Amino acid sequence: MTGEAIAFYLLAAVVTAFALGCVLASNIVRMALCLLGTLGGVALLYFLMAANFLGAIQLIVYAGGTLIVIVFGVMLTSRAYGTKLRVRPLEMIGAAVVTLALLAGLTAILVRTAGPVVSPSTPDFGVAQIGTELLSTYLVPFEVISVLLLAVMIGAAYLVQPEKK
Amino acid sequence: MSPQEIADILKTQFGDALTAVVAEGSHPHVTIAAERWHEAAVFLRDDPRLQMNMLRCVSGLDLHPEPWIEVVYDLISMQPGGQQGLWVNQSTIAVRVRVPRDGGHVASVADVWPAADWHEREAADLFGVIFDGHPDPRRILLPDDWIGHPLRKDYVFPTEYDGIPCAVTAES
Amino acid sequence: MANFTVEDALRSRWSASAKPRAVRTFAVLGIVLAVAALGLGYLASSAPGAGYWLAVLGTALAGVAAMTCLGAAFVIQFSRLVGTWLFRLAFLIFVGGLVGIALLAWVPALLYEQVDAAVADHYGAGATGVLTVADLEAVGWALPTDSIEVRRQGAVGWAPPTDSIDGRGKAVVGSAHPTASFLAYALWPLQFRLTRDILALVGVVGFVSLLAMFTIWWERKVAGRMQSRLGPMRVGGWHGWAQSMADGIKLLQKEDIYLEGADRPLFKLAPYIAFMPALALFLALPFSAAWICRDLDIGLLFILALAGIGVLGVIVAGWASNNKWSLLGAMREACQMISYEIPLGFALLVPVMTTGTLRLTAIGELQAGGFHTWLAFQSPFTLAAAVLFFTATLAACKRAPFDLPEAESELVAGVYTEYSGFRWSLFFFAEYAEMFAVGALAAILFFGAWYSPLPANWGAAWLHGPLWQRALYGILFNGPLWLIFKGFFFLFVQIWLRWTLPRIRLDQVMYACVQVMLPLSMLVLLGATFWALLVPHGSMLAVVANLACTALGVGAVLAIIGIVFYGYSNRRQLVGTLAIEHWPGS
Amino acid sequence: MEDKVVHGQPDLLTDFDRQRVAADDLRTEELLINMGPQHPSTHGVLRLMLRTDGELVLEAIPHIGYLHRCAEKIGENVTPVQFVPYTDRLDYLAGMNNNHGYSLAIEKLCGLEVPERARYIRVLMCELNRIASHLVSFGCYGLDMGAFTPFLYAFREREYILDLFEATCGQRLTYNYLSIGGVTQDLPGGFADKLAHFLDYFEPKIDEYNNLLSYNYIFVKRTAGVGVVSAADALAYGLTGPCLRASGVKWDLRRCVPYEIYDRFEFDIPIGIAGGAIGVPREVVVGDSWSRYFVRMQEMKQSVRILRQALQQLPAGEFRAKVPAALKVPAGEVYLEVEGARGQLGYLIVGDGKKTPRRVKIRGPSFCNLSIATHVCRRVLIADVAAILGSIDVVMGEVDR
Repeated sequence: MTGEAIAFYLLAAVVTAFALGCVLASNIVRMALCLLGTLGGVALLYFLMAANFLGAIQLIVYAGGTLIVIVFGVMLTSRAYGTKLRVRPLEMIGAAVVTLALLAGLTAILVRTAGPVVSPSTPDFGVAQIGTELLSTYLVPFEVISVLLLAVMIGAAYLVQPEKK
Repeated sequence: MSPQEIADILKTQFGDALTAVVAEGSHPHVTIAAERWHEAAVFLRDDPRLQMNMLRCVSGLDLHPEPWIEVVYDLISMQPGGQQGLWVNQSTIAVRVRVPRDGGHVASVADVWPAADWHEREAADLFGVIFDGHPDPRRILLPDDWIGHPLRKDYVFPTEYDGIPCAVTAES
Repeated sequence: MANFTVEDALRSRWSASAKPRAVRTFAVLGIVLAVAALGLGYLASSAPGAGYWLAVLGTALAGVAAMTCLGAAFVIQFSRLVGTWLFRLAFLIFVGGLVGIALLAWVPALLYEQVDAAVADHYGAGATGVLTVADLEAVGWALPTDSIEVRRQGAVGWAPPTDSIDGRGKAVVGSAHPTASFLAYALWPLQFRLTRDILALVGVVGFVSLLAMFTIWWERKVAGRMQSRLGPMRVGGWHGWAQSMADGIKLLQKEDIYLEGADRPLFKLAPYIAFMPALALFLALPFSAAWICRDLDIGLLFILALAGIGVLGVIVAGWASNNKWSLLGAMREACQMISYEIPLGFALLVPVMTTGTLRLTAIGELQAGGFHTWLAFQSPFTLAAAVLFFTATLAACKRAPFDLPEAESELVAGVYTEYSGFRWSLFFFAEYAEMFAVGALAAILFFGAWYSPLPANWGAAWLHGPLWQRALYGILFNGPLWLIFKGFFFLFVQIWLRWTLPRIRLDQVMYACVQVMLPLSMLVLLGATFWALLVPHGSMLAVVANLACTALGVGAVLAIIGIVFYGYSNRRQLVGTLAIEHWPGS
Repeated sequence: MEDKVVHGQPDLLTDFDRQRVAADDLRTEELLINMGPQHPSTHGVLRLMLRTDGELVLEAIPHIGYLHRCAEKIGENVTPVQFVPYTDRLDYLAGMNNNHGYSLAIEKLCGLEVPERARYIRVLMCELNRIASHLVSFGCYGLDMGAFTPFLYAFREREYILDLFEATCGQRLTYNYLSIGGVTQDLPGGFADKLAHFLDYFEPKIDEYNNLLSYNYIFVKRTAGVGVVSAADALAYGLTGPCLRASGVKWDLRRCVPYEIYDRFEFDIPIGIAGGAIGVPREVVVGDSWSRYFVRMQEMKQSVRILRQALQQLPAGEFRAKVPAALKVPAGEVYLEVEGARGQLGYLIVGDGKKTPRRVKIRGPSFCNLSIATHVCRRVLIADVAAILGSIDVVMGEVDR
């Protein structure tokens, strides 16, 4: 077992533990913190796979950005904090069904795919290549996402503007 | 305007309600019956001749052993129009309202001069005068659970407060 | 008790009889234990089998105990003397640490080169392998006085080489020396990357700790001077240099308080969430081209990401404290951070776009050619980006005038209200580490990184010379000292602003960000884009802009020097004599 | 809408608020926060209950009395001479002014004549103490706004004034110097030179501090237009001193109802001026926090003027009138106000021929000035509460007495 494998399994265990904590915690701020653990762990996994850019972006966008917005929102909506969230049995069954289906699907894909899925990333595959790819091969999805983000921004601006009498 | 003139104006307006006038000395004042005090306060503030626009001070005054407590209102009329833009002291007068020591009621003038709000609370706190119609009749300086009104002359100092012993040797 | 003095108070701790009694007790105990140790030692020399080991163990234990007791007796008897000497010793260690940062940090680099050279020697250039101690012993040891080529220009750090070793000359093989075998044992671990990483981590942690301690003391001194007082003067003797250490010890001893009703796990965790990213971002922060823990190709993004996570610790701290002031502070922190990350990012994009890379070492090395090649002076837009970046980092570091999360006159102490002791100090370690980090980042991105204002190629000849020449090169032209100096300069500016400016109100902070800095940074980014597109390198306009911006920079530096000089030479007049000549004399 | 009477806050906030009320699902809960009695910017032991909506203060209710020391009750139980040291502890930043008011009231009641030199010494001390008090106010206001350094500068200058006081009467905070019938002892030798030296040094410093803090962009933005008190409100709430003058009412007892010898000096009464005038930033509104603060800065200059003149006119002679050892408070009453550092300090003294007065009522200017806090701290941000309180400049010793 190489050091990399050990690190992977350790990280995987940590990520899983945090994910479980996120689902099972009853306090909403702790959920958010567990989410931080999960997202950070995934970022570390990316770093482990030498996908530095992806790791850093994961940290910036999810751990540093989205999560703070979530925590901010939680703190703003005072009704939510302090209250305990409980899962009802019916919800639990539904969640279990969906989760099991997802697990089955993922396992099926894993079993069917033989051998390593990704070739080891070449050391010179860096930010520049990602940029080039985004603006050449994947230009259309890139622009579509830009339009979507623009729409979101306009929507946000519309929502916060004061009502006119 | 001299205190005597003010007293005259008040006399014509309120007649017998003006029970005493001291127009000379270092603290000229008039005494007004408690039941007409609020009316008089509005008059003092709004009458174009008087325009008592500032309530400087409200003091309680215990007349022990007489059975009275007086509430002293010090009023001043300040108007613009002096040299170099200075405001001028038009007139100064003190108004006294005499109430019984026990359960004396005075109409609150906090709606006439907002400054009276805290002053009246203080007088109520320290003298036990009840101000009717006060917007916020809580104690102001003393704790809410304090017993008695310390500035009364017959006030007995407590030996303890909330379990804290008070070693009082004053009141000789 | 008419003449009761502080001395008396100190002395009275040891009542007249307690001290000699303690000394006597410890001394007698120590002598008895020492005799016992001797006896046991004698036993050990003769006893066979298991008894031997018991006697040896007994000897060791009794010896240690005897030494402790005798030592205690000595310390108590000569407590004053010992205290003085301990202070002197601590001062020496302190100065040694500073000197070590400045100079001794070169030694590991030289050692690495030595080991790498030995590896190359043994296995041939370009090959890799593991040497045994015996191999190293055979290589011998000598200071590399010449002919070691560095991997990269200016590589004088303790970083592990990231690419293969090639083109390396041989180390001069010295004659076999009795110490060679010891050295070989010491050098042997250095050929593994793990060892070097651990050493680097120790270096980073040590640097951050020393940095925070030094900066806190420095800030107090600067604040004192700005306020016409002296600042810390007592602890340690010389200008209260040990104040931070004393504070640290005090903080460690303090009770770890948490409120009834606080979310205890989160409350305990929050300082670490705040501190760890601040520490971790030093992993990607280059102190020079080679003096870097991990030279990431996305170094800039990595630092930005970690700076963003640290905020979460502060927010969680405010939330978990179960204090409304803390909660308000946390909310302020959250909205301030989210808002200011955007202009910060835009300002960062300008140097990234100009250089075309996110690798901090690469950005730094582009600015080797002297003052006028620094990125900030390339065009008006880069200069504006530098100013925007610095302003945004003030907000990101919660420094005045953006110190709203802890606004002591409004929110008591903001998010830190309920913290005490060590956890509280962790927040400040994080804050000062981040302050230095953003200062260093500003230097790397805009102000010539680890290069001096002189063009680095002036000293190219010294790069391959003997040790002293290389050291001089590192001091004069290119080296971690320059980056540390620049980082501290920006840190000083932050301190300066803090003790000068009032605090901005929350709505004004948001206004300044959304209505002023955001459009401005977008404009700057746009301008920089068009500048890069339309103004070719070396064209008339580019040269003029470069020169004008450089002149501006030189002017600013000269102005600062001039103001400092004026203030220093007129300090009496500026303060006024009355502050000094009191009446009646006291 | 009654609440539309906004004090100092830009309309933005009220719009914001109204919209929030309209969108009920976005409405956040109100927060009840205790500001004080241990809070850095409540200047002592003032306690404010803040009802806030996030950072927006909907209501601020002061709770006072934490420093109540029964000063008035003590006044009824000790002789006037014995009570003078107690007055020091009312407004402990301007003890001389407190002594002055009480001494004047007692002298008026007892018909005592004060020697000329003593009167000048009194004016010297009162104006010096006014400067010292305003310096503290200036420094602490900077502190409230997050500027730490002016505080130290202010205390550096104040230190010298305290040195002068120490040389004069041996005390640095509670002086017991202006006593009934004059002052307790004559000025020490060399006082005039030292004071003149200080005035020469201090006067340009005021401009320096104006440049440092008063005209600082951030400071102006924080204080201008915040906590506006109209002249009518100021009069109705009984505001006096710099707070009243900042609202544009040119009223100063030293000029309008001259007491002591203030009619012999030439000085101006600074008042709040709307923004745009020379030396007043554009954002300033009459009666806002900046005006209150700036009136104090200008008053220091006027005090320096008075001090210069008083020093020039200072006559030789007795420093104290003959006061009978067993001074009896005659039957009668007096209400006398002096212009203290924070406003009009009034004493109502009722005597009935005994050694001790029947009633001593103290009208603390801070008490009245503070009572407007609830009225002003409405729909402002939490940071503005600090700005408003600091500009009102209360001393809790005087509020609670």
